[in-house]
Amino acid sequence: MERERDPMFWRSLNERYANKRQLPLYREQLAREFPPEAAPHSDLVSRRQFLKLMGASLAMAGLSACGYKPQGPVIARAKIPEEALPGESLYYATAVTLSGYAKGVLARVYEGRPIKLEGNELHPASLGSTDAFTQAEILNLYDPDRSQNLLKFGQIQPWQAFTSELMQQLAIQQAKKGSGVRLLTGIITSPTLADQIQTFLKAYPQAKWYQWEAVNHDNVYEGTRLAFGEWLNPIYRVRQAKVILALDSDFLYLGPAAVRYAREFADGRRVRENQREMNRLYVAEPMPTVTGFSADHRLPIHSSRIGLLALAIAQAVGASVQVEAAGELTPDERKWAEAVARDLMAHRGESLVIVGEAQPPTVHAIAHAINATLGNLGKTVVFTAPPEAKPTLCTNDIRTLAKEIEAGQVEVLIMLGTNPAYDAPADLNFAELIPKVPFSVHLSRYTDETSALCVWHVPESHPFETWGDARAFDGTVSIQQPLLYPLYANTRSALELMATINGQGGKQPFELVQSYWKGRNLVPAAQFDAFWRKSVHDGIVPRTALPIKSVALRLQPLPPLPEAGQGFEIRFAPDPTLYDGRFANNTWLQELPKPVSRICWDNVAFMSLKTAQELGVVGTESVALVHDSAPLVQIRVNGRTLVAAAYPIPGHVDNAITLHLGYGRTRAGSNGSGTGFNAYTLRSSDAMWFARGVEVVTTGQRYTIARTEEHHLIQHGQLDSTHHRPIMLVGTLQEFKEDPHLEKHRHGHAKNGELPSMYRGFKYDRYQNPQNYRYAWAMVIDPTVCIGCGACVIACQAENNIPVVGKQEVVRQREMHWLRIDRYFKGPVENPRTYQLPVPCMHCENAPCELVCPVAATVHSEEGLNQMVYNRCVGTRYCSNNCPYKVRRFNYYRYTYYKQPVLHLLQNPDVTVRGRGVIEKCTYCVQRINHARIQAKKENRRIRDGEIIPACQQACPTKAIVFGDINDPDSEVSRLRREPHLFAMLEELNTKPRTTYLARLENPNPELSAEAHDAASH
Amino acid sequence: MAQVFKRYHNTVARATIGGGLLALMALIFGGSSITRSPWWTRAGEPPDQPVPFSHKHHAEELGIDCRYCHWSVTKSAHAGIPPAEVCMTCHSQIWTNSPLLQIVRDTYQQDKPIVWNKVNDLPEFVYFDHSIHVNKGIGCNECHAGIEKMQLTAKSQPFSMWFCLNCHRNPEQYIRPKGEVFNMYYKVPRTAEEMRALLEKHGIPWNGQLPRNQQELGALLVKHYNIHKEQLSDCSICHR
Amino acid sequence: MQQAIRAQAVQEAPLFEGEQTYERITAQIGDIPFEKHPIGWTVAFGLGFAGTTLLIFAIAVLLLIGLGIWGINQPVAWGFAIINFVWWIGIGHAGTLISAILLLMRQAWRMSINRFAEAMTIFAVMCAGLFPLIHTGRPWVAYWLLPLPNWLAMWPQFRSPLEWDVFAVSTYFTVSVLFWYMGLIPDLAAVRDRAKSQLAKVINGILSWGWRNSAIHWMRFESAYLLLAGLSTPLVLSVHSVVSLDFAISIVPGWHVTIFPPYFVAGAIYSGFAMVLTLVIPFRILYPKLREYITMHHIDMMAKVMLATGLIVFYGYMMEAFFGFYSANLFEKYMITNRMTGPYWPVYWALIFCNGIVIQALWFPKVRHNLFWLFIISLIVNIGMWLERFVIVVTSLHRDFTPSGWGMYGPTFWDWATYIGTLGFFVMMMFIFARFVPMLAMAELKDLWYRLYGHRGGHNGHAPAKEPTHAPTSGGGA
Amino acid sequence: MAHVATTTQPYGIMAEFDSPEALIEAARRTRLEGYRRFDCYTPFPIHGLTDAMGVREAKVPWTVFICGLIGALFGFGLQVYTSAIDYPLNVGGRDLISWPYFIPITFECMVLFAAFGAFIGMLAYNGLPAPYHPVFNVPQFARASVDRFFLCIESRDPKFDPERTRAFLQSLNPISISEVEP
Repeated sequence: MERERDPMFWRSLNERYANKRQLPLYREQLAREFPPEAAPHSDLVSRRQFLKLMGASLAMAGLSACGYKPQGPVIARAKIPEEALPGESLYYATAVTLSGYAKGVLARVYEGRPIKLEGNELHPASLGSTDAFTQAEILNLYDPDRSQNLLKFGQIQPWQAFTSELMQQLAIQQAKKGSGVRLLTGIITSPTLADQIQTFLKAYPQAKWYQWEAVNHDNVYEGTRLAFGEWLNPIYRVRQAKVILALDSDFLYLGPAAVRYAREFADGRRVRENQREMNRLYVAEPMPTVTGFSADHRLPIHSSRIGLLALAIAQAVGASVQVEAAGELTPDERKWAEAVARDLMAHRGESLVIVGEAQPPTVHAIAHAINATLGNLGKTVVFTAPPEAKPTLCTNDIRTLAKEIEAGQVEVLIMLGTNPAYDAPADLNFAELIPKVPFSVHLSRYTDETSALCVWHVPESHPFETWGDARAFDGTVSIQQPLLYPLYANTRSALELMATINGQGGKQPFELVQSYWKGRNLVPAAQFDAFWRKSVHDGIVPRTALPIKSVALRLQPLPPLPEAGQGFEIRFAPDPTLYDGRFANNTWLQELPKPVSRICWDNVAFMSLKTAQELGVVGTESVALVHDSAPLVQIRVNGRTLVAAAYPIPGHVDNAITLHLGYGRTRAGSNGSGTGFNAYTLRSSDAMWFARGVEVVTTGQRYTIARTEEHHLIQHGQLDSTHHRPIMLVGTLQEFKEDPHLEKHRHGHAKNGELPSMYRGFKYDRYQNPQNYRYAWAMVIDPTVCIGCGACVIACQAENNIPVVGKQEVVRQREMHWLRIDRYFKGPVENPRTYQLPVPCMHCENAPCELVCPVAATVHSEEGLNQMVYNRCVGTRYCSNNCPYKVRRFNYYRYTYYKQPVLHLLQNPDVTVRGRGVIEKCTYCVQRINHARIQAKKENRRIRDGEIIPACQQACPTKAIVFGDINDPDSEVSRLRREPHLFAMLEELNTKPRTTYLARLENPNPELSAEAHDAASH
Repeated sequence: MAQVFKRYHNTVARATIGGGLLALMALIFGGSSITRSPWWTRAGEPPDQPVPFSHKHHAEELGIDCRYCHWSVTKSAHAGIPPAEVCMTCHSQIWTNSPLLQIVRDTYQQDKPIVWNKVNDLPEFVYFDHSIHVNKGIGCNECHAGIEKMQLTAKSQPFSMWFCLNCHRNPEQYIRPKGEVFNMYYKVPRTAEEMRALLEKHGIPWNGQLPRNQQELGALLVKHYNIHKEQLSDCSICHR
Repeated sequence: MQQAIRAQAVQEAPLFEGEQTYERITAQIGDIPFEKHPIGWTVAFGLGFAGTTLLIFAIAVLLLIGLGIWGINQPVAWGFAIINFVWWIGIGHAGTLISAILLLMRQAWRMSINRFAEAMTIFAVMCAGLFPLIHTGRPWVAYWLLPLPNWLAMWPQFRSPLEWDVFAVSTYFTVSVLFWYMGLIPDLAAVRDRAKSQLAKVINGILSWGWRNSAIHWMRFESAYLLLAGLSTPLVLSVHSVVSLDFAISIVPGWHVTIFPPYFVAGAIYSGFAMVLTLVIPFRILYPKLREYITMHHIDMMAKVMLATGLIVFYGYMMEAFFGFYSANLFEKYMITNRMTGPYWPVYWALIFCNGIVIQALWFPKVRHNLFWLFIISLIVNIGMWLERFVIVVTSLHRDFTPSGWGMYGPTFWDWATYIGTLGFFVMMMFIFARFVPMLAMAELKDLWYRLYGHRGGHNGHAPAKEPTHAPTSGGGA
Repeated sequence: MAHVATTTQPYGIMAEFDSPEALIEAARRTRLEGYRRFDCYTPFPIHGLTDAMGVREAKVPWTVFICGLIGALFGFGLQVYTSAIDYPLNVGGRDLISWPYFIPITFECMVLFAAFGAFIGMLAYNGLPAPYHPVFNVPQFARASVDRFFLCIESRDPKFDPERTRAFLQSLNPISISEVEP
C-alpha cells in the first residue's frame, strides 16, 4: 500500500518490523469507535459513571489478589530480524519542535511504540535535558482526540476527492500566477519544508507565504534591527555571565533555548565547599515567573515601565541612547536601577542584559546598547542570522493576510498547522474572515477552531510518525525520524501535503528529506550514506549551526518608549504549561501545577493582594481565598471584555493584572475545551503583550479553581509560608563563605548528627566491603539551582504510568504526582523571596510509613529503598497519614481506566499500572535500578556511578537532582552528601531520609540586600 | 414438667458440636489444599493452541536446543515466542505441505502474527527476567520441569509467590553450573568423581573440600556467581 | 458488704420498685418476649430497619465505585470511617464496664442493667468493626490482615497498630458475646420452663444447653463468670488503649500523645454510659415493667459515673492543650493553636462545650433525677464524643508537618449515609434483642433480691423486716 | 408410684423446698446422713449451698489459667516466627524482634484463649449440652428455674434405698417428695 515506506531506510529494520507486528494489534483496537471522554473522573458519582464503573470494578482485574486468571493470548511475530530482542527497548534520536524550533530527544521505543522521551546530550538545545513541554509531547502522539479523517465541511471524504479538488483549484490559480493563493504556516525552520514551499512559490510567483505564531519574537528582530541594522538572532552565553539582568524575560523557562540557558545559569550557581562563587540574577517583571522566582533580586514593575528602567540603567552605565520617554521611575526603582548598573559595570564583559519578547523593540535596542557598552557583545551575547527559513514579523503577516481576505484577494488559503481562528489578534476578527475564503485548507492534528471554519480539514501526522527536519535556536539541524508506524491511516505531514501540492504526491517524506540533504552537498556524495546515518543516529546534522556574526552597535533613531502612565495595566503571557494553547488537550500539562501559581486546569487573572483588595475581589482579612473558590471579575480592554477568575499572588506589581494565553478553547478536544478563560479575546494586534487603560469590575460570582498548594498564606505584611519550620535551609553566599555549615540557620537541623533511637536499626554501610558489596541508593537535590520548571514532574508521570485525575479530583486534593515541587514565600507580600523544593519520596531509613502498614505492603530493601508493593496494599492509607512529607498518593478511584485503548500504547511496561484502592509513591525509578542491576550482574560487574538515572534527574534542565550509591564513596551523590551545607528535611524526626538537600543559597547584592537578607534568614 | 427432648437428643447435641468442629477444620484444610492443587493453579493443563506444537518431538526426539527457538532467553526478560520465520527454517524443507503447518506457512507468507495461548502467565505486577536466571545457573527445567516430555505444552509449576520465594530464599538447592542450564537431563553428581568432573568441565574453582551434595555445590556456585541471597527476597526484586 | 448494700438501699432510691417475689421477677421479665409489643417497638424497629437499608446501599456503592465517594483526600486520608469506628467502639465499652468491672467492684446496682448494656456492647462493636473493614481501599483482600498461612508466603505486619486492632476488636467482640451468652443460659432455661408454645420451648431448650439449675453447675458457672469478668476488665482497658495507639504510635502532631490510652478509655466509658442512658430512658417508657428494676437509683449512679469519667476526659483536653504549649515543639504548638483558632475552630469549641461545660450540670441531683434533662445531656455527650474523634482525626491530619501538603476535609453524602446507616443498624439490633431475649438478668436479680431482703422478706420498697438468715459470701453473684 | 419404682430403678428421689435456708439445711443433713451422690437445684446461685453439700473443686480456674498461658505463648510465638524467622523484613529500620510492638497481640491472644477456656470448660465439666435429663420428668421441677428449691438423692448412691431415702427426705419436711423416673 501507499503507506509502505522503503524498508531500506528505517534506521533499524526491527523497528519497522516491530511496527508491522504492532499494526494489526492497535489498528484492530482503534477500529472500534470510542467517544472522547470528559476529563477523567470529573463527575464520578453521577449515575452514568456509576453504572460504567459498576462494570469496571466488577471486572476488577488490576492487582486483584487471588486466583489464576484464564491465560490471555500471546502474539508471535511473523518475522524478526537478527538484532531484535523481544522485551528490550531501543532508543532513537529525533527532535520535538515548539513553534518551529527543535529540541533534540532520544525516544525510548518498546516493541514498536515510543513510551518515553529523554534529552539528547548532543543537541545544543537539550544538552541531555528536556522541559515539561517536550516530556509531554509523547502524550500528544497518543491523544485519542487527534483528528483521524479528511473532512470537507465536517464530512469524511476520501483522499482522492481532496487532491482532485485541490488540483483543479491550483490549476485555476496557475493561470493567475497564483495571485489568489495564500499560504499560512507557523514559524518554519525546517529546511526541507521551506524548500518545498519555495518550489511552490516559484510555480506560483504571486502567491504569498505568511507565518503566524501567537507567541512570536517580532520585537526581538525589530530590536536587533534598531540596534544593528539587521534582523539577528541573539544567543546568550549565560554560563559566562557573572551578573545577569532579565527585563520582563522568562529566559530560563520559555523560548527555544530555555533548557540550555537554564543549564548554563545553574552551572554558574552550583556552590560547593571548594566552589564558592555564584552568578547573580536581577529580574524586573510585573508577574512572578520561573525566572523571577530564581532571582537574587526581583523588582515588580509594570511591563510598560520596564523601558524607563532600562533607560535609567543605560544612562547609569554610560550607554549613549537617545529616546523620548514619558514618566518617571519611583525612588525605589531608581535606587534599584543604579545598584544594578553599578553591579553590571563591575562585571564588564561578564555581565548580561536580557529583554523579553514582550518588550517593544526600543527596549531591546537599549539593552543591546547596554551590552555593547559593557563589552558583552561576542562574550556573553552573540548573534547569528535568524535560523528561520523566512524570517518575518508574524504580527504584520497576519495583519496583511487579514486585510487581503477582507479585500477578497484570497481565493485559496492553505494553512499548515496554525490556529488563527483561535489565537489571532482579536481586532482582526480572523474567525469571521476565514469563511470568506472560497477554498480553504487546514492541516492540523485536531479539528480545532480553525478547521471548523475551513472547507477542508486535513489530519496531520505527529512528527513521530513521519520524517522531517528542523533547526534549533542556533540553527543546528535535526533529522526527525519516525518512531512508530502511523496510528491512523489518513494522516499527512506538512511535507507530504506540500509535496502533493507541488505534484510530487507519490514521494515519501523520507525521500523528500533525504534528497534535500543530498542536494546540500555537505559531504562528498560518496560519504553521504555514512553522513546521513550518523546524522540520523546522533539526532543532529554536523556543521549546520549558523555562524556567529560579528556585529557592531549602529543605533537607529529609536521610537519612543510606551507612555508609562499610572493607569491599570494588563499583561499577556504565554501560559506556563499550555504555551499558546496548543497543549490545551494535553492532560499532563493541564494537571501540572503551574510553576509559579500551583494552579492546574485553569488560567486566572493574577494581581497583587493590594490590587485585589482595592478592586474588592478579596476582603481585607488575611486569608485571601475561601478554600478553592476565586471571585470572578470582568476585564474591559478598549471595548473588549472578558470574565475571568481573579487570583492574588505575592510579588505581582500593583494596579496590573496578568492573563495567560492558551485557555478558553472551544475545540481543543475533550480535555482542553472549556477550561479557563480565553485571553486572546482581549489581545489586539497593536497591543500584543500589554495594554493600559484596563477596567476591572467584580461580578459577585465565584469560580472553583484547582490548586495543589493551599493559598491560606496570602496575608499582609511579612509572609512565611513555612510557618518557621525547618523545612529548608536558606542562606546567602556571604554566610556560606563565613560558615559553610550555615549553623545559624539550622533550626533543628542537627548537622549530620546521629539522633538517639531505641532501636539498633539497620546499618546499610555494613555492605561496603568489596566481598559482599551492596548498593545504598540515595538522592541529593540542590534547590539553589532548581528553577521549579516542572519538567521532572512530567518526566516522572511519563515514566511511572501516573494517572491524571482531572480538575474535580485536584480540587479534592487527590492529585497523583509522585514528585511535587513545594513553593514557599518569605518576606513582604509585595515582593517576597520565594523558595522551591522538589519533594519526592524521602526513602527514610526509619520510615514511619512502613511501621504502620498492617500487611507489610511497604518495607525496606537491602539497598535501602522504601519499597511500595501495590499488589500487597490493602489501602488503609495509614502510611500516608504517618508520612511527615506527605509524598504518598492513593488511588481513590480506578484512575487508570482508559476508555481509549490507544492510551494503553503509552504505558511503560516496566511499571505496574496501579488499580483502585492502593497507595503509590516515588520508587526512585526502581525499574531502572533493577534493569541496571541485572545488566551489571550478567556482566559480573558493579553498577557504574551515573548508570542509573531516574526520570526526574534525566529531565532536569539544571541537573539539580543527583541519584546514586552512597556506599561508593567516590560516587557523585556521596560527594554531595559530604557537602557542609547538606540538610535533611525535618531532620529532627530522625527518619534518616535518603533524599537530602543542599542549602538554598542566594547571592544578594549588599547594596540592595537589606530586605532580601532579612527575608532569607528565618 | 414434661421433657422437651428425648434421651437420644443428648447424643445428637454432642454429635452436632463435634461434627461442627470437624467440618470447620475440613473447610480450612480443604480450602488451602484446593488452592494449591493443579485444578486451581491449572498446572499441567495444556491450553488449546492454533498449532499442535510438541516440545517432546522437537526438544527430546530431535534434540533441538532451547535457544534455537527461544534465543532471546539469555539476553532479555522474555524468552520469546519464536516467529514463523524460525519454524520455516526447517519446515520449508520438511513437512512442507503438512496441513498441521498450514497456519505457520500462511503467517509467514502473509506476514501476520500467530496468536498462541499463553501457557505460563504471571500476574501483571510480577516482573520475571529470564536472562538473569539462566545467566546465574537456574536450569530451564527448574520452572519448566519436564518440558522436553510434553506432547502438548502445559505449565508444570503453579508459579505462586510461594514457589518463587522457595528458590529465592535458598538458591543453593536449585542452582547448577551455568553450562548445564539448557541441559534437560542434568543430574546432581552423586560421586566425588562426577562432582570433580562437573566442576572442572565448567571451570569452577573449589578450594579444599570438594562439595559432596547439591547443598554444598549450591553454596559454592552461589558464591562463585556472586549471588546476593538476602537481596533475593526483597519485594522490589519482582514487584515494581 | 451486705450492710453497705443495705445502707445504700436505705439512703438512696431503692434498687427495686415495689414488692417483688422470685415468681414476680421471672414473670415480669421472662414473659416480655411472649407478650404483645408496644407500637413504639414497631416504629423504632422500622426506623432502624430503614437505616440498615441505607447502610447496605451506601456500602454497595462504596464497593462498586471506590473510596473516592467519601470526602477523604491527601492529607486527610482518614475521615468519617475512623471517627465512627472509634466512636462506636467507645460506646461499646460501657457494657463491659458495667458487667465486668462493676461486678468485680461488687456494685449491686449493675445487676439490673448489665444484660442490656452487654447487648448494647455487642451491637456497638458490630457497627465499629464494620468501618475499618470498608474503609480499606480493597476490602476484598482485607483478610490479609489475618495470620493465615497462604501461598503468598506473606504474613501480617505485627508492628502496625491496625494489626493490633484486628486482634483487640475481634477478641473483644468474642469475649463480650461469650460473657453475654453465658449469663443468658440460666435465664433462657427459665424462659424454656415457662414457655407455652412447643417451638419456644425447643428453641430456648437448645440455646440453654439443657441447663437444669444444679447447684454444682451454678458453682462452676459462677467461677467461670467471675473469671470472664476478670478477663474482660483488662481487656476492655486494652481495647481502647489499642485503639488510641492507632493514633499514638504515629508521629502526627496531635496523635503522638502519651496520655491517649487512659484518656481514650475514660472517654469510651463516658460515651458508653451516655449511650446506655440514651437507650434506657426510652425503654423504661416503652416497657413500664422495667421501672421496677431499673430505678432512679440506677439512673442516678450512671449519671454519676458519666460525670466522673467526663471530668477525666475534660482533664485530658486541658492536658493536650498544656502539652501543646509546654512542649516548646513548634509542630505541637501549631497543632493546638490550629485546633482552637484554625479553620475547624467551631468543632473544637463545640466539643469543649459538650464534654466540658454541659456535664457540669450533673453535679446537681435535681438534674440527675430529671429523666428529660438527663436524656438531653446524654445525647449531647454522645455528640460531643463524636466531635472529639473528629477533632483528633481531622484537625491533626489536615495541617501536619509540611505546609505544602496541607488541605481541608469535608464529608460527602455517602459519609453521612454510612454513619446514619450504622445508627439504624444499632437501633434495629437493640429492638430485636428486646423482642426475643430477657432484657434483664433474672437469676441475678433474684439473687440480689435474696441478698438484700432475704427470702421473701416482706417490704414495700424499703428495708426488709427481718435479716436474711445468713450473710452472702460476696456481692455480685460471686 | 412405688410399684413403678420397684420394677425399674428410678434416677433418684427429689424433695422440693420453698426457701434457700431450708434447702441449705436439708443439704447439710443429707450429707451428714452419709449420702454422697445427691444434687440441689435452685433458681439462682445460693452461697454456702455447695459448702453444705461438701462439694469443692477448682477445675475451671485452672483450665482458664492453662488456656491463658497457651494463648500468650501462641500470640508471642506467632509474631516472632512470622516477622523474624519465616519472612524477616526490614520494617522502618526496627529490629526483627521488636518485642515492645508484640505485647498487645500477645495479651489479646491470652485473653481470647482464656475466655474460651472459661466458657467451654464450664459447659464441659457440667456435662452440657444435655437437653434431656431425668430430673425434668418431675412435674414441679419446672419451678426450679423460678422460685422452688430441690434436692435430689440419686439412686447411684450406694446408700440409696427407695424406702429409707424417701423416709429420710420426709424427715427434712419438704413441700413435696417425688420419685425421678430414669
